[in-house]
Amino acid sequence: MDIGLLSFIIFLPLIVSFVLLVLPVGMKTTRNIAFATTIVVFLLSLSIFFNFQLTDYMQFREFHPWITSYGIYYSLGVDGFSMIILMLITTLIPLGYIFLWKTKKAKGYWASMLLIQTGVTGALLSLDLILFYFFWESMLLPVFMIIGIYGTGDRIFSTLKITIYTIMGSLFMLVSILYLGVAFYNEFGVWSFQLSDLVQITTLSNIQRTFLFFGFMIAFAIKIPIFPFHTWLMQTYSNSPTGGVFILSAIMAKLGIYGIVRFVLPLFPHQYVEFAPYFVGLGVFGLIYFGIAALMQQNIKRMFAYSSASHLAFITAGIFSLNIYGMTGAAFLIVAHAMATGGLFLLVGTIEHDLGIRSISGLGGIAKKAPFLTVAFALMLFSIVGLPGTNGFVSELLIVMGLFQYNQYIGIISASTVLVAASFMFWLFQRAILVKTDNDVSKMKDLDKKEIVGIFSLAAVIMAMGIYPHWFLYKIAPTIQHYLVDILKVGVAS
Amino acid sequence: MIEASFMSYIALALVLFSLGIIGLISRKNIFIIYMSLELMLNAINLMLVTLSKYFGSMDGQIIAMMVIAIAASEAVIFLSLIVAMYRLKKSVNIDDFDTLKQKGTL
Amino acid sequence: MNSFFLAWIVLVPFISSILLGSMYLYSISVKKIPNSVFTFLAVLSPLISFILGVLFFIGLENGASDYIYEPYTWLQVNGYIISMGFLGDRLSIFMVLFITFIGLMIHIYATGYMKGDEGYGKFFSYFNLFIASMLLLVLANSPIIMFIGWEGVGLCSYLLIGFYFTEPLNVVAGNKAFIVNRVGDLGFLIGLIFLFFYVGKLGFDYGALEEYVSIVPNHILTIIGIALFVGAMGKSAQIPLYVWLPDAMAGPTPVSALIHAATMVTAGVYMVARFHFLYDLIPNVGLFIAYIGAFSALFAAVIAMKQTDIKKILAYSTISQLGYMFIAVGLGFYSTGLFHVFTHAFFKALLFMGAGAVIIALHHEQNIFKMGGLRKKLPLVYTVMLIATLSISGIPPFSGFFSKDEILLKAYSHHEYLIYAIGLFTAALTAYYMFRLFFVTFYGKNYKEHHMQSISWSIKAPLVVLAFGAAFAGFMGLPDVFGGENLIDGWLNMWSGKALHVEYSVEYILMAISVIAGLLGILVSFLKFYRYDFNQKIQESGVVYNKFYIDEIYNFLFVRSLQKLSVFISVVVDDGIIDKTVMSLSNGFINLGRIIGRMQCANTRAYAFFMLVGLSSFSLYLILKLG
Amino acid sequence: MKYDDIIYLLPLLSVGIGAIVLMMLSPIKSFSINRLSWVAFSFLIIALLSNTLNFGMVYSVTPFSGIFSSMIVVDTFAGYFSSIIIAGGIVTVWVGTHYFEKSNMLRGEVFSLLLFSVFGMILLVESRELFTTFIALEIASISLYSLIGFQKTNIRRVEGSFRYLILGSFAGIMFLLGIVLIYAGTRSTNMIDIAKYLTTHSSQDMTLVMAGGTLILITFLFKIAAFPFQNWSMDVYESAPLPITAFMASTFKVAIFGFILRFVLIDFHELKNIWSDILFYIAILTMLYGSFLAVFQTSLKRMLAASSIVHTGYLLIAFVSINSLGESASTSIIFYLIAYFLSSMGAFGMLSYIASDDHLRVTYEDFRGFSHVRPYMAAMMSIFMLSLAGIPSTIGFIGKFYIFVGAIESGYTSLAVIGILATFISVYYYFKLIALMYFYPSPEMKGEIPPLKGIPPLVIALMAVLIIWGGIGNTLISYFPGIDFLIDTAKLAYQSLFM
Repeated sequence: MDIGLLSFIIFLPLIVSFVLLVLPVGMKTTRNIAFATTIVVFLLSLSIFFNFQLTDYMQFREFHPWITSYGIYYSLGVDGFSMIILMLITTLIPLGYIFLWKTKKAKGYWASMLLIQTGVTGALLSLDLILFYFFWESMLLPVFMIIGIYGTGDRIFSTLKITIYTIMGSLFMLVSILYLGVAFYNEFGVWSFQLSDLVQITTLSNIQRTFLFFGFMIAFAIKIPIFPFHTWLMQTYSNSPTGGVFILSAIMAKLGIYGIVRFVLPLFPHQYVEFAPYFVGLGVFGLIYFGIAALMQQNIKRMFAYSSASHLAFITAGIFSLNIYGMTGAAFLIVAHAMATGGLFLLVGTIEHDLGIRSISGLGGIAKKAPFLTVAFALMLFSIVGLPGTNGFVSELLIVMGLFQYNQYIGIISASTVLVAASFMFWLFQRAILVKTDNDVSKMKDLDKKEIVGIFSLAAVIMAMGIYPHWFLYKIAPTIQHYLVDILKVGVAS
Repeated sequence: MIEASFMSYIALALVLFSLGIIGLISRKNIFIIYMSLELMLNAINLMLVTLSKYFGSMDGQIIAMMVIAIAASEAVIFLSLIVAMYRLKKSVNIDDFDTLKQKGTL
Repeated sequence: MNSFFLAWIVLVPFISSILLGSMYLYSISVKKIPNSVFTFLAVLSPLISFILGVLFFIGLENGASDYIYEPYTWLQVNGYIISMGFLGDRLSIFMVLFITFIGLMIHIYATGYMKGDEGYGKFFSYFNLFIASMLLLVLANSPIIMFIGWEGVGLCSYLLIGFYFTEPLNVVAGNKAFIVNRVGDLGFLIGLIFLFFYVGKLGFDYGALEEYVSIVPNHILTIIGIALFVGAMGKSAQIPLYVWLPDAMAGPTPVSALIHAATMVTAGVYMVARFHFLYDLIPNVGLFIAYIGAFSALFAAVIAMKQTDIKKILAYSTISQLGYMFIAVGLGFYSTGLFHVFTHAFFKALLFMGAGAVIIALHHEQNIFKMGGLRKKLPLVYTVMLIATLSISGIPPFSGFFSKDEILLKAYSHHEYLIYAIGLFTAALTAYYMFRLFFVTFYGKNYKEHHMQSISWSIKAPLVVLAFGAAFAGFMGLPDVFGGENLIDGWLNMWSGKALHVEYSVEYILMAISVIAGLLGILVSFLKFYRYDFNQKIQESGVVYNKFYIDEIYNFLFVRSLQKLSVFISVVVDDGIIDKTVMSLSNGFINLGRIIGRMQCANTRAYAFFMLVGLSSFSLYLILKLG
Repeated sequence: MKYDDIIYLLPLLSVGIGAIVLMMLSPIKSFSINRLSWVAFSFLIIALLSNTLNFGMVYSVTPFSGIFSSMIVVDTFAGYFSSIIIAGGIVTVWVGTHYFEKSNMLRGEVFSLLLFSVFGMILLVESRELFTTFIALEIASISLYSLIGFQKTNIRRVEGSFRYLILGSFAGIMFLLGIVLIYAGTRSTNMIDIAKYLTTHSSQDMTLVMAGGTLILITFLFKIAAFPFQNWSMDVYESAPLPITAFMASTFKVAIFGFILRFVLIDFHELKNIWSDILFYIAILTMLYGSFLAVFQTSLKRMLAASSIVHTGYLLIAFVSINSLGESASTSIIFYLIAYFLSSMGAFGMLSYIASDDHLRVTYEDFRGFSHVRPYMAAMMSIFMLSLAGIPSTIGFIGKFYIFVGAIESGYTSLAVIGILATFISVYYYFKLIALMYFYPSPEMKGEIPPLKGIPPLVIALMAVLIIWGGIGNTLISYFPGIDFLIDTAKLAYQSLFM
């Protein structure tokens, strides 16, 4: 069986991590090898980025039989949308390693990180629904382990909670997938769970499709999370170790969005359009709701949890805005927010590592001790609040335009995004980092060279994406055009 | 004539069987429970014999023989267990044996 | 002149700011870099921009058409292209000139003012960044790009207000400035998006907008106009979004001079002027703007009368002067407004720098009632302050007179008598409170002696330069009554459309009235404060002194209520309702299990009975099935 | 005298002979438990190997039809099931040896009884004549009764055994009554003849036959612990010695399903539809009851017992959908049986190995911080738990996948949804164990990790590997037998029924 580029990207971390787990190597070796692996994966993904043709087709396809009796195939592919997320993942994870470098964790930690990478990339690249479900579930276990073993506070409760919560959602998705497969079998007489096949089903009635649609949506809504399903987020974020929360916020939540676009949109275009208003409403509501909730949080991670929830709600609104502005903006905000929030969580991680877990009121005066950290923090924060010149601004502008196109009033309300994040982020910056208090922050150390290089290169990318967004966006344009015109049949901008 | 007697045999067997069931459920004494099980078995034997007589073939009666054999082998286990249980609890009341009761949070 | 250099007007300060910033981080973390290096870079970059500006100016003078430079496509979505474009027309070059010039002056001033401050490099990094953003704002060829600069200057003001970030008050003031500006930007953004969806698709640079703006339905135009102006309210500190500016004085004085007096706060005026083609179509909105301006002018002046902090007084006077500018642009006399922007930049910068000099000399004392009798001690500062004060009070022949008087004249001639009256009254008040400041600072009796700190030349030189500007800049806009011809009007002539229809006689009378008003104000304050006795207790209370409690009201209305709501959401709704529901579902299931688990009663006969029940239910089912 | 018939009967014979030989050997003192276990193992392995002789082909012969009058049929189906049963026997022997050696409560006879039970189960899946089936059932059960209650001094064991005995024989009596009714209805107890009779006389009134069939079905439900007949299982599983519990939980279910599939597919396929409605509800109730029971257990043994009820429910889903799609449903049942066999055998076996290796661990709490003391065992245990919970990349997921697909395909979507709910609940009580094992510091002092010695760990590890392999299948190496292989062989087994 010939191994394609994508399989290599997916399974290299898995293999390495197993080897590391079996071999009697120490923590440091494990960490270094794991880091090298992620770098290799990053380079591979770069080659994908540069060899990516400017079309809306799936590229770098891989297709092998797996469980032939039920037509389950091992099939992978990349299109513009998943390509940028792939780039995101493979770029962010090495950065994460740089920042987790000095955490004195056992080798299991690093091995789990590799496993997570396999899980997320697999879920990202698989085009067979069973394969997708396969990765989607299995990427949960290392997270379960990481939070449970290395977490803090009420970690066991929260890790059980997130696991069970997420599995509940994905089980509903499983039923829907099976239902689709059976429907395909009844119509065409052969088994298949290929996305490209399942979209051809015509026999399902509207009611059935609606049920299936929500079967899928629950899974993704819990992962993202969309409004009523968000309560696991806060506990989990505040109890996770830095690596876990970094992965959860920067990557996994984004996969929920990705899942909607990749599977729900082509499978149920009619429902997608039909229920778009509700999700746009939920999104804009969530944007403001979570934003206000974040204002008075005492725990930084908890505040960031709410802030991510707010942004993700905004992204959700964007992908349901049914026009190219919103979709493009959502795609761009996925990247922008992942970078910024990931960076922020890593920086907060270093603060925690030096000073221990503290509430915001227990911090302060860090800026004097750690100027580089402060600058980096500020840059990430600018992107979060969507300051022009950062990618955050471009994406938020596009989404607001999309929502405006969708409905003028919604658009006007959603424009309040420029206020929401700024209102609490700058306050947090003031209280936690800048202002000198009588708390003892003498143990605070500034970033070391690796970290500076890492975080500032990230910041450079953020700025570049803000100053020259076109160069980053033109590759996904055909894909989104394809979604809107060929699948949803709503046209790029109604 | 034969029909009538046949039906009556069957009816007798069924009555015995039901008695067995009732005994199994209502009686507390281990021995009597064991006996009612035997009673059911024998009711079935009676049925078998009746049927083989009615069909005019032997296999019903052969089966009955085998059933008796099986009942005997079961009897062995029964009696040995009853003895063991009596040794342990000095009681033949079946309701006294509830050490395996589900405790709310064990 | 190659339009390619337009970008470099912006890029030079931008690059140097990044250089300065990294050098600063290097010097604090690795090894010290001498301040001279920072000084050199910092002063060089605005100088280069200024020279470039001058070159473009000459180019335009020689009748060259507008310079446009579009290096790349910033964003292309749905086939509509927004390109990163720079536009060098007469308006923007005019702005570039005075921004870079005044910027240069204040940079030089700051080198003296910030001497010995540990954040020296950081300060100039921010300063250059500000110049860059401001220049991007004025040079941008598309509203979106302009918005980048627009937010950029806001950011710089945030950074510079909170320059001494270890002090809570400064950072709070910075946050306040940023958030309030953000409120304005919200409006601005909405305006932009409306604009994009109604005309922008035909091209989103000013040329195209000007060409096609007429296709927009009128009510939409009104919305756009108001929304954009909300942005201007934020940036230029007009009612009701002015609250951030007085607090912004927490920053170092050069910051106040450059950002919160001369340049950034005038961005709103510039924006309205830039969108003249839009506002020309909606005179009602223009009138609204004018009234907002008028009331801001009056309101700020009233508040200023009672303030004691020298910089606060100047801040309120800035708000008041900005009000004048909005009167002008609102009524459609853009060049007049910009004329006032121009003169105001000189005398207000001068005032701030003079105040700064005083503050330095008195070891960072800002309360004017702790000063007094500085005339002997600081003769030069005294002189320049006198010039500037006269200029702002509108006394001929100083620059302020011409610009302000022209505004009043235009208002009168436009038959907006109420605005005219307010303006006139405000002029009197301005004269009053400015001279109050002046007299209390430099005259008065039995003030206590101060131990003076010497003022370096790098501070004095710019004062002198600007003093000349404050004195004579007005002659650039000499009204034709005096046989002069308005250079500013001439330079920006392409759209100062409305002709003046008042006879010279009326104009003379109006001038006389405004001069008299000014003199009146001066007289009053002279009587009250020329021989001010520093022993007497000045009352620091009252509605006016407390700025009509506006801050408290805002705080109660928005901040407190939001915080309460936030707690409510996160504690009551999330943890209390949603999460409780989720958890109670699972716990309920487990408890139900405990109850059902009772069936495992370990009673043989009961088990047998269950089996019997099953058996009978089966037989029942069978009977029903077979009928 | 046809010698190849002997080949076909070899599994049955070698197990039976082994049982007798062991009974002879067990009184001899010089034969330690370890030696006896080797003897038992050798007989079982002979049986297993002789099964694999004609593996992968579809065959169906009735050896010595003259002697046995074709009561016994040896076909791919029987071979398939008996292989699983024998494998279960082998695992039990290996895991048990360790256990019996440490806790000297059981003597050598256990192996003899164990082999007798295996013998009965093989006979159960091979017999094609109802009364033979009854005998086989009794052989299997009686040896189990005595295995459970072997330790006469322990009240719990004796009581559990006695309860099982009473209820079991009650069920057996129903079975017998069912046979009698069918005999009364069709004048025969041979499945082929019955089937023939039903097809020929389809016009006539079949009340007796149906009643008999229903009684047999009830016995089947009793043995697999379906809803109204499930109470015994908790007590018996808890009271039995751990290896015996493992044997019962995993193997007996397989045997019973082997029988009932043959019974329903050959014998009653004419009128099997009559039960579908009530089986539908029984499946639902079984799953729900099991979940309710399992979710609050604190003893791991009881939890596994309760969860085995839930798994019975899953199997019943497939059993319900067998009417509309015979082949795929029975295939999925077979596959799920393998999956469940591996998982539960592994879990129970691991428990008993732990119980014999270091101090006894029965409740959840005993496993607090277990991974720090015994990392490998903890890893294997987690694999078993994940497979039971049906998490992807384990065979448990594939098994559930087939069952739910089948349910949806045959129109029982509601069953699939409830099955999904049960799965979701099961995640809670399976993951709780993993969390306890990994996320807590161990109460015991952490010495160096003791090496795994002896064969039992290897056997358990082998099962863990098989579980993973069965979950991932042959994505990695395309020619290596993977999931498809299992499915195809299961299909062959199904086809062999109708020869």
